[in-house]
Amino acid sequence: MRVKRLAVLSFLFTLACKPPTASEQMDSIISWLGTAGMAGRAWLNHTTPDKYTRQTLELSHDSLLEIGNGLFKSLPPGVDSASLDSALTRSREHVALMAKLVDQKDAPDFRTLLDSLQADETLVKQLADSVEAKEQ
Amino acid sequence: MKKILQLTLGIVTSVGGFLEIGSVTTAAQAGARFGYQLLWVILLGTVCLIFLIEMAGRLAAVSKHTIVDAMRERFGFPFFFFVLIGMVIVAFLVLVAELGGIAFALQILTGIRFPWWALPVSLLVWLLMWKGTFSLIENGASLLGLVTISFVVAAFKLGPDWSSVGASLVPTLPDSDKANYGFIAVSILGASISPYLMYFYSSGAIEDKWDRSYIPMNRIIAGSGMTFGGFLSMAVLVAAALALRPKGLQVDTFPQAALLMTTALPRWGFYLFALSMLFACFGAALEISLAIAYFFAQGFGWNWSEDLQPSQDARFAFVYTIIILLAAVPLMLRVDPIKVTMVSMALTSATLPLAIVPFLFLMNDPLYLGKHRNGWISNTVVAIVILLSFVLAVISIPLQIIGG
Amino acid sequence: MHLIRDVLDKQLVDRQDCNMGRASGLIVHLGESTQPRLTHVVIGGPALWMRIHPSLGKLSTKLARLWGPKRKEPVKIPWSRVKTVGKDLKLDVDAKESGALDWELWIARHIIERIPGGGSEEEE
Amino acid sequence: MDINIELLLGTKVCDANGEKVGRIEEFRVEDDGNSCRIEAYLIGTSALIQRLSAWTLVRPIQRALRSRKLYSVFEVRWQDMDLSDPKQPRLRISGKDLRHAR
Repeated sequence: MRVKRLAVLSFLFTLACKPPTASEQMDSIISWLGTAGMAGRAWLNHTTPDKYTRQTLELSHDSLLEIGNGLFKSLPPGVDSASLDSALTRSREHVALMAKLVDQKDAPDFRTLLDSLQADETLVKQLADSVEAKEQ
Repeated sequence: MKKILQLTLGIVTSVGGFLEIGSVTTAAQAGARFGYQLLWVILLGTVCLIFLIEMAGRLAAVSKHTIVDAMRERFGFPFFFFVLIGMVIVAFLVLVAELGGIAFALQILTGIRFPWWALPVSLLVWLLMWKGTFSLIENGASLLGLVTISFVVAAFKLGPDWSSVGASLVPTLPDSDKANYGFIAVSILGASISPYLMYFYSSGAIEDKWDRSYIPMNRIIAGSGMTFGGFLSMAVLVAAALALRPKGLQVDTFPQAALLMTTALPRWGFYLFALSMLFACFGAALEISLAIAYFFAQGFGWNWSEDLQPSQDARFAFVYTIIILLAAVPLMLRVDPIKVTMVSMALTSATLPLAIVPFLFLMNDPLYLGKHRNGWISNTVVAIVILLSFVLAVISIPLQIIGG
Repeated sequence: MHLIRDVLDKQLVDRQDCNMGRASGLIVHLGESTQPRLTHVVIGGPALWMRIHPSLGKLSTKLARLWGPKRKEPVKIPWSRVKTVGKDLKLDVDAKESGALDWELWIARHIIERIPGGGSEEEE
Repeated sequence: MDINIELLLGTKVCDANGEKVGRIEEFRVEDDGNSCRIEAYLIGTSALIQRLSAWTLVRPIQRALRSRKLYSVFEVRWQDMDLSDPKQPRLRISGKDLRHAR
């Protein structure tokens, strides 16, 4: 029994180390863009505290950066990586800016950034579908 | 009247044991990834738990033994010690996760990072154990835990499509991502069927001095309490499926989970989530610390009661003091509570047989239960729990590694 | 009556129904030709760890010499002091004097009572 | 000689001719107010099952598996058990003369 438990534990650790596929990485990118979007909207409606919003945006930014770095190695051929890259960098910068605007309580600029973020998100979603298609 | 009050035991057991960081995160992940599809696992877990909890209460009411008492007596010290090691390791991990849940809830409320909260939180939990009485913990936790009803409100306000909700109570397999599906299913089972619940509940029955006259009440308590908990975590899953899934959100971190109710309840959603996690995890933390201390005290035959002064049951108090303080350490070292949660939930269901097989023997022991022994229905359910949890764990965890 | 099922590992309680550990060992006197006689009930300590592995038994003896209530020989209760064998073993002894609570008292004095609000084990 | 009886649990027992009989699982005692004496040593699997008082669980399973297997149990009267070396208990009689309990 104890042996089995150790086995399970080691399994879970290898699980943590297992390199994710490109489409999985795309999913988590979308997930983090969505997080930034939702947190942003909530903040505009004055329903979440500033500190939480800023931290979450920063977290999203860092995660996007991290995943983005790994992504382009594992990207399958035939995917428009150039537009993906630009979309990612742009949205990343926007998220970082939004985090700053939260402290300045600058809602108007924040809203414009949020909208452009939304646009990038839809673009990434389309690219994600193409990645998935390529992977099959 | 006293027996009616006993309902709180059921509710605290469920709020503390059922709805805690484990079930919230697993349910939220399930909803965000697979929509309603995993609802059936929560239903299954709830049904199994109702049976197990009822048995734990019956054993205590009839034989005046807690599960641990009986296990030590029947199976002797060596076997008991083996189970002790296993249970304490898993329960400790869960305790770390719960303290992490409290700390994280405080982080999103205050903006102060969770490692800073780890020590104050564990000290507060310890203080309540040190000063509080059993009924204080019982009733306090269950009252505060009622905040978690907000999950149900949120789920309803998002207007789920009831027909598909109902349909998902029947097991189905997803077209893709099967490994992940299995892994989350295992974690949900681990989150709902946690052995420490049974130890806590049977000890609670002894602390509340149950006798045979409680057998019918015990059924009601177990049934209603666990159903309550089950509903809550189903509500979490539904809310996640409706609020997070469309945005493609995966609940990998706590701040993401915090967005669960912001769409359903714009004004209060965020704070209600934070408070719910705060209270639910707090109840769970108390319950697990008590369960661990009970396990030692009963197994070794020490004095034990949450109502005694610490010095009257020094070894009992010593155990929970050590455990609670130790649990703060990994968090201060910035270990991610969500990761701990997922690991501990999967471990719980993998080690379930260790806790439940001896329990099956005890529940059929004529010397303890006389004519109140398990019937074939209960025995079948227990057998199913053992097989299911273990098989699921052994199959899906490797699958998860290979990647389906 | 069956020794293992009905006596070993049972909860021990003293005159005031105070828990004093579990029956961790049973000592039997073997005569040359006389019938084996149950003489003592052993409480806690090495006897317990012996049952898992002899080396653990030795280890616990060593550790017990290093710290805690330094006690020479294990706590033994003569069988004649056992009043009833039921859910618990009722013993006609005083838990504190029997030595079964040495660790309880030691931890109470050295740790618990040093922490504010711990109370004192003297008060009953 | 005084011995810790619980350490005898699970030790193999050989009969007078050195043939293996089974493992010691339980001790039947008689307690007449002033002293508690060992009447018999119970050896074999069903002694274990009885010790765990698990018959109510085992019998239905056996029936379900349609197994006719009868688990061995021997009741060895105290006179017939030689514990001069607690590590290797031996019977003073041969295995054939053992009576099956129940």
